[in-house]
Amino acid sequence: MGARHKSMSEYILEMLNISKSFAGVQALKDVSIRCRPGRVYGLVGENGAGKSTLMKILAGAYQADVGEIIYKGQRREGASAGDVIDSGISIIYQELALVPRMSVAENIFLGREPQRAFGLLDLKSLHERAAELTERLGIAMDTSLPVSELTVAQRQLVEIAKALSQNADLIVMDEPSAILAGSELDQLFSIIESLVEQGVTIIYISHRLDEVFRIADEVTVLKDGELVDTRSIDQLDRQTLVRLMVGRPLDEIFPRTDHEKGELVLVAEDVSTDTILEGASLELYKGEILGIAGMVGSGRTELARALFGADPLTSGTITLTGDKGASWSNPAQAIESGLVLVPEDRKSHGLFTSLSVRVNITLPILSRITRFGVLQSQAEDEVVEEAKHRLSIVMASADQEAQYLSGGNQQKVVLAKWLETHPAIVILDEPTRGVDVGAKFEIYKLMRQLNDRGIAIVMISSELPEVIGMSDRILVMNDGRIVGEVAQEEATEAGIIELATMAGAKAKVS
Amino acid sequence: MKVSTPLFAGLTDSQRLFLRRYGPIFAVYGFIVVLIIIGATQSERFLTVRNLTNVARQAAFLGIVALGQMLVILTAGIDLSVGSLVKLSILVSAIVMNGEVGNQGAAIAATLGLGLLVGLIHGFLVNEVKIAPFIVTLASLGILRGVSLSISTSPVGSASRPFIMFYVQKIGPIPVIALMFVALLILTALLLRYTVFGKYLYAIGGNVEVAHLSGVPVKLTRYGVYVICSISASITGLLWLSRMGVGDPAIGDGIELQTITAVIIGGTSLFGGRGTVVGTLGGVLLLGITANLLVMLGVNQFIQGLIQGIIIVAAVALYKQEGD
Amino acid sequence: MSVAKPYESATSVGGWPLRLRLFIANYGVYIALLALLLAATVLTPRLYDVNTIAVVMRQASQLGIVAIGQTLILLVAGLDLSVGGIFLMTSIVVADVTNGRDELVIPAILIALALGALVGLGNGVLVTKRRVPPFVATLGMLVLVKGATQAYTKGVPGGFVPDILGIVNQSWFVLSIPLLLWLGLNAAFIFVLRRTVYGRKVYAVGSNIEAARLSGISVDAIRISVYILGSCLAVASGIVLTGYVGYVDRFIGTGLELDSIAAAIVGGTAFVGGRGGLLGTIAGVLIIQILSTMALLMGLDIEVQFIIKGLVILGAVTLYSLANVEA
Amino acid sequence: GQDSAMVEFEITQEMVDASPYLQSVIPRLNQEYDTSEFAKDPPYRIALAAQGTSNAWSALFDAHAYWYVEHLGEDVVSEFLYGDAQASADIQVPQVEDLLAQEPDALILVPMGAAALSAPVERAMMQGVPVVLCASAVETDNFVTEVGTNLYAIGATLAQWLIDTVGEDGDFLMMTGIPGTSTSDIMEEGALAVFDSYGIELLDKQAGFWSPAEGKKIMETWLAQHGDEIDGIWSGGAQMVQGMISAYEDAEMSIPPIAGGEMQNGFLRSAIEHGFEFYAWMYPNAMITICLDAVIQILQGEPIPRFIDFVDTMPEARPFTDAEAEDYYRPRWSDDVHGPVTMPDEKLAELGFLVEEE
Ligand SMILES: Nc1ncnc2c1ncn2[C@@H]1O[C@H](COP(=O)(O)OP(=O)(O)OP(=O)(O)O)[C@@H](O)[C@H]1O
Ligand SMILES: Nc1ncnc2c1ncn2[C@@H]1O[C@H](COP(=O)(O)OP(=O)(O)OP(=O)(O)O)[C@@H](O)[C@H]1O
Ligand SMILES: [Mg+2]
Ligand SMILES: [Mg+2]
Repeated sequence: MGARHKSMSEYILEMLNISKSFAGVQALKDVSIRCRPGRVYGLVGENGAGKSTLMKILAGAYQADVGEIIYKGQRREGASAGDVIDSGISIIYQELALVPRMSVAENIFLGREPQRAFGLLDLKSLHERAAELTERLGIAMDTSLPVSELTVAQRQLVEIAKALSQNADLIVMDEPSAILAGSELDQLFSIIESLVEQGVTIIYISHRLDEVFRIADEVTVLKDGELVDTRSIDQLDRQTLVRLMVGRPLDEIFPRTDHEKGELVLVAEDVSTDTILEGASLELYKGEILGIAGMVGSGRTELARALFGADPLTSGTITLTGDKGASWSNPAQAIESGLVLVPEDRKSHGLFTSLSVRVNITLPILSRITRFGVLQSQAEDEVVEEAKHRLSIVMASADQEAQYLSGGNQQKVVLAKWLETHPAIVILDEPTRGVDVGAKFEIYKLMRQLNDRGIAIVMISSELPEVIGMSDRILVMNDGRIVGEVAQEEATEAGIIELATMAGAKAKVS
Repeated sequence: MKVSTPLFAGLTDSQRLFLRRYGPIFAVYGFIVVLIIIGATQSERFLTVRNLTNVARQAAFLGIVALGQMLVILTAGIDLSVGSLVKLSILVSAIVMNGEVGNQGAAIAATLGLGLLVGLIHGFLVNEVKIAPFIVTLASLGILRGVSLSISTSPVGSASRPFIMFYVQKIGPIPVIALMFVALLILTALLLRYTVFGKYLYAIGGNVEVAHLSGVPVKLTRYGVYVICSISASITGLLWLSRMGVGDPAIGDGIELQTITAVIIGGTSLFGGRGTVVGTLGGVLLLGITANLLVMLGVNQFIQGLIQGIIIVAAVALYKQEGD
Repeated sequence: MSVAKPYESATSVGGWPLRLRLFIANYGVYIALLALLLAATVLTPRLYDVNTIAVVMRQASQLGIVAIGQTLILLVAGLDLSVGGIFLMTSIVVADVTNGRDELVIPAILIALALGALVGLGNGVLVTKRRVPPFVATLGMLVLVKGATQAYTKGVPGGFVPDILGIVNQSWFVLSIPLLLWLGLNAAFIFVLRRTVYGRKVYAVGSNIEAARLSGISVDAIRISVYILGSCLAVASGIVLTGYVGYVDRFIGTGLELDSIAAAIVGGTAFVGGRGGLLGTIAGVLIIQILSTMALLMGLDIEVQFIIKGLVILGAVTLYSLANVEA
Repeated sequence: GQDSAMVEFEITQEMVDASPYLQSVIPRLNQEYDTSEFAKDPPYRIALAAQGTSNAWSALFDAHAYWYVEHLGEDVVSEFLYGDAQASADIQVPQVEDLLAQEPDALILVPMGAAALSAPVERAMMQGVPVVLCASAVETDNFVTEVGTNLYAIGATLAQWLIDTVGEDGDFLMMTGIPGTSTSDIMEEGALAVFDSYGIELLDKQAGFWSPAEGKKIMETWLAQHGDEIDGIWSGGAQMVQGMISAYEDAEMSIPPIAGGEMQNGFLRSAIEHGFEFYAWMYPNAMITICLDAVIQILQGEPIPRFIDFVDTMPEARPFTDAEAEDYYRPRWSDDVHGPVTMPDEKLAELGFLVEEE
C-alpha cells in the first residue's frame, strides 16, 4: 500500500504536543501524531486512553488546552466542526452519529446540504447525490427512508457514505467495526483500500487488533492520555503491541477449565416476539457457556431480551428445569427465578450514570438488604465492598457517581450488579464490546469463575474469535432464527459466517 | 424502543410509517370536522362568512405564536415566556406609537427589536450558559411579566387610527390579519421544507450531539429559533394593539400554555425532531373552533371548562406519543 | 435517558476544579440561603422578629408540602402542573362535605385524598401508558379538573370551611401545625428516598428508565405511584391552604405550581430526573418564601417580586450549569 | 341611621384634571344618547359578555341576568347570547367577536380590561350594535351608556372616611384589587388623591388580588412589620378584608378601622363577630337588571342617560357603616352572597345560596 507515496516528507496532518483535561481528568498529555497522505494509521490503547478525545479535538468538537494542529501545511486555530469538515476531514464517530427521524439523504448531507441562494435547499441534487453515493458504495437503498427504519449495519454504511460525501482527504474511523461482522467488515475494508488508492489518509481506531494488523501501515499507541509510541506495522507483532498498550505482557489465551456438562437448566421452545425473532428453541446446561453468533441485526439481542422477559412473547415458552421449574413474563420475575441479562448498550440500558456505584450495584437485590422495606446500610456496605474486591473495580468511593468511572469499570459495575443476584443463568450481550484487551481478559476469567460455580452463561458476541474461544457450544442466528448449532471443537470462523449469511437458511434447520 | 400499538397491527411497514407520521394530523382534523358538523347542524350562524372569517382572524392571534413555539419545540426546546412577551410588546408598542401615525414605524421597530433582544437572551442562556429551555423561559415568564407591570398596571399609550383600522381591513371577504397568518404559515412550511435552517431544526431536535458533530451550526440555529419565537410574540403584541387600540397589561396571561397545547395536539413531539406546520394549524383551529362553538351554541357555561379539558386530554392521549 | 452528552455538558468555562463544582452542586443552595439571611439582617431586620419567622414558616409550609410532591415527580423526570386544580378541588370538597361541621373533617379529607389520588392516577396513566409528555399531560389534567369543579359547583362553591381547620393558623412561638406537617412529611419522605427500596427505585427510574426496566423494576408502577403521591401531597397542602384562608377561594394557591417547581430546581433537583432530593428543596422553598416576605417588608411591589423570583431561578441554575451539573 | 355613612367629600377641579376617568364620567352624568337609530320591534336578541365563572359576585350577576330575562318574557327577549370570560381579558376579546358574529341587537359588556375591550366596543358600535357597559368602564366614549357608580368617588370616600375616623396623622395601609383592572385602578386613584390632599404618606400599598388568601398573606407580613402602628386600612374589596380579619384573629390583635367592606354576608358575619369600625360600599350584582332595562329602552329608541348610577334606581344600594351591620346581615344567606339581591329567594335557594333551615 505504501507504494504510492508522493512526497514522503510532506505530512497531511500534524497534531503536536496536544494536552486536554476535563475538569479534573487529564485526558491527553503532550501527545503528537503525524500522518502522511494515502496511508492507514492504527490508533490503539486501553479504554479511556484518550483516542476518541484526540480525534474529537481534530474534529473541532473539543478545543485542546495546549498544542497545535497543522493540517495541509497550515496551522489551524479554533476551527468549528463545520470548518473542519469543509477543510477535508471526516470523522466516523464511535457512537453512531445519525439523526434517526431524518432521511438517509438528509443525514448524509447534514451540515453541508447542497443549497442555492438564501439558504434554500437544492432538494433535487440532494437526492441525486445521495443515490449516486450509495450506488458507488454498492449499498443501494431508498435514500428517502428515515434512518430509524434501517438495520444497524445499514446505518453504519450510511455513516461511511456520509464521510465519503465530504470528499475528505483524511477520514477518521472510531471503532467502525464494533458492530460489523463478516461480509460487512470485508466491505468496509475494501472501501478503505479503494480510498487509500485515491490518496486518502485513514486513522483507524479499534480494539480488535487483528483488524489493525490487517489494514494499518503504522500504529500509534496511547496509554493514560500519553503517547507510548508510533511504529511501522512491520516492526510490530501482536504480543509487542499488547505490551505497549497494557504496559505488561498479557497472556492472550482464552481461559478454559475442564468440566462435565451439567444438568439441563433452561429450555426455550419456539420463542417469538413482536420483533424479528421467530421460533427460537434452545437448551442450556449448568456450568456451560453457550455462544450466540450472527450478523448484526440477526436477532441475537432480541433473543436475549425474550429470554429475560423484557419483550412479551408472541409464541413459545421459556422454563427453568430442575427444582425451581419457573417461567416468567417480565424481568422482575426472571431475576427472581435466577436469570439475568447484562445488556449490550451499557450506557443506555445498563448503567445509572447519575447515581452512585453503591446504588447501581445493589439495585436488583434490595430486598436482600432490607428489613420491612428499610435499607440496612451495613448490609449494603458489605455487598458493595465484596463486589469491589471480587471484580477489582477501581473507584474513588462507593458513593462516586457511575458516570465518572472509566468504561471498563462501568462495565464491571454492571456485571457486579447482576452477579450480586446470585443468578443461575447469566446472559451477556456483547460483554466486551468497546472494552480494551486487558479488561477483556479479566471478563473472560470472570466468566470462567462463574462457570466453576455452576452458573450457566449465554454469551452473545460479534467477535468470532471470542465466541469460538470461550463457548462450549455455539448457536448461529440468521434473520431472526436459529439456523444451526456448532460444537466448540468443530467451530471455525468460516463455517459460522457461512451459516450466518446464508440466504434462506431456514431450510437447513432440521 | 420499538413501539407497537395494536392499532397498527396488520399493516405494512410503509403504511405504519405513514400512520405514525401523519396519524395525529388525521386525528386532529377528524376532530375539527366533527366540530364543524356539530356547529353547522346546531347553529345557523356558525357557517356564515362572517363567523368563519372571524374564526380565521382569531386563529392568527394564537397561530402566529404557535408557529414560533413549534420551531422552538422542534429543536427539543420550549418557550414559556411568550405570553409575558406579548404583554410587554403591547405596552411597548402602545407607548411608542402614542396614537401618532408618524410613530408607527418606530413602534413596530421597537417592538420587533424587543422580540429580537428577548430571543437573543434566551438563545444565550440556552446556548452559552447551557440552562434547560424550560427553566430559562420559566424565569423570563416571571421577569417579563414583572417588567410589564412595572411599566404600567393600567392601560397606557394608544394605537394610531390607521393601525386600529388595520384590524378590520379585508381583501374580499377575508381579513388581512387572517391572510397574514396564512402567509406566515406558508412561509414557515417552506422554511422547514426547503431551507437549510429548517433541516437543522429537525437535526438538532433529533439529536443535538449528532448535529453538532456534523457541522450543523447548533448555536446559531438555536439563536435563530428563539429569536423567531420571540418575534412571533412581538408581532402578536402588535396585532393585539391593533385589536384593542390601547396598550392594556391585562392581556397575555396563559398564551404560552395555549400555544404549547396547540402545537402538541398538532402532533409535534415535545422531545423534538418531529412536527409539521399543517399539524400545528390543526391544533390552533381545534382550540379556536372549540371556543367559538361554545359561544355559538350557548353551551352551559359551567361545563365549558370540562369540555375543553376533555378535548385536550383526548387529543393528546389518542395517539401514543413516541419517546426518545 | 441521561446518557452523558458531551455537547451539552462540555461547557466553555470547564476549568473549574472538580471539588468546587461538587461543592456548589451539593451545598450551593444552602450558601445562597445563608447569604440571603445575612442580607436580611441589613435590609429587613424585621425578618428576625419571632412573629415574622412564624409567618414565614407557615407560608413556607404551604409551598413546601407541594414542593415535596413536585420534587418526587421531578426525580422521575416528570413535572406536575395540575396541583393548582387539586387545591381548588380540595377546598371545595372540604366545604361541600363538611358544610362547616367539624366532625365531618376526617371524611372530607379522605374524600379529597381519594379524588387527588384519582387525578394523580390520571396524570400517571397519561404519562406512562399513553406516553404523553408530563408537561402536556398534567396541563390537560389541570384544565380537566378545573372544568370538573366548575361543572360540579356551577361556579359557586357552597358550604363552609369547618372551624377546626383554623388550627392551622395557630402558632406557638414559631411552631405551627403546617410547619410540623411540613417537617414531618419531609422527614418521612427523606427516609423513604434514602433508606427504602421504593426510594431507590424512584431514583433509578429517573436516572435511566430503560436500565431500570431491565433491572426488574416495574417502572410504570413507580412513575404512576409518584404522580399519585404528588397529587396527595397537593391535597395535603390544599387542606392547609383551605384552613388558612377559611373560605373557598377560586384563586387558592395560585402560582404555587410554578413556585414549587422553582423551589425544587433551585434546590438542585435535576430537571432531567434522577438527581437531587428533599434537603435541597427545603432550602429552595425557604429561599423563595423569604425572598417574597423580604420584598413585602421592603414594600416592593408585586411586579418587582416577579422579577426577583425569575432572577433567582436563573442565578441558581446558572451556578449549577457552571458547576457542570445538569439542571 | 343613614347619618353614620355621611362622608363630606368634594371632587376638586385638580382631581378632574388629573383623572381621565372623571373627565369621561362627569360630562356623561348630564348627557343623553339619542337612540333612535337603534329602534326596532321586539322581540330582541341580546348578547351578554359577562365576567363569567369566577366568583360568587359574578355567579349572582349571571343568575340575576337569567332570572330577569325570563322575567321579561320571550316577547321581549327572544334569544339571550352569553359569553363567559372567566374573568380574563384574553378570553373576553375573542368572545366579544364571537358574539358580534351572531349579529345581536345589542351587547351588554362587563369589560375585563378597560383598554383591551375599547376597540371591540367601538367596532360593535360601528357595526350598529348598541353597547351598554355594565359594572366597569372602557377607555373610549363610543358606547351608548354605562351602568355603575363613580368608582373614583367610592375610592375617595373610603379614604375620606378613614381620615375622618382616625385623624390626619394616622398611619394607613392600602390593599388594592387586581392591578390593571379598571375597577381596582380607579378606586385606587380616587383614594390616593384624597390621601395626597392631606399630605398623608402611606405605610405601604400592596395588591391583594381580591383574594382572601392574598389578603391574609400580605396582612400577616404587615402585622409582623408594623404591628400596633397600623391605625387604619383601606381595602379595594370585602374578600380581602376577610383575609385581613383572619390575620388579625391569628395574631390576637384588635382590628383598626377598615374602609372597604361590602354587603357581603361572610364579611358582615365576621365584622359583627369581631366588632370593629368599618365603612362599606355596595356594588350590587343585581345591577345587571338595570343594564337589561337600559338595553330595552335603547332598542325601543328612547333617549337614555349616558351614565346610570345604580344608586339612583336601587336606593338600598348605598354605603353604610358598622353601626348598621346587623341591618344588612342576612342569617339565611350563605357567606358568598353579595347584596342587595333583587330576585326572589327561590332563585337563591336553587343556586345553593340559602343556608338550610336548622
Ligand atoms: N466530555 C468529557 N467530560 C469529562 N471527561 C471526559 C469527557 N470525554 C472524555 N473524558 C475522559 O477522558 C478520558 C479519555 O476518554 P476517551 O473517550 O478519549 O477514551 P478512548 O481512548 O476513546 O476510550 P474507549 O476505547 O473506551 O473509547 C477518559 O478518562 C474519559 O473519562
Ligand atoms: N430496523 C431497525 N429499526 C430500529 N432499530 C433496530 C433495527 N434493527 C435493529 N435495531 C436495533 O439495533 C440493535 C441490534 O439489532 P439486533 O438486536 O436485531 O441484532 P443483534 O443480532 O443483537 O446484533 P448486535 O447484538 O450485534 O447489535 C438492537 O438494539 C435493535 O433494537
Ligand atoms: Mg473512544
Ligand atoms: Mg445485539
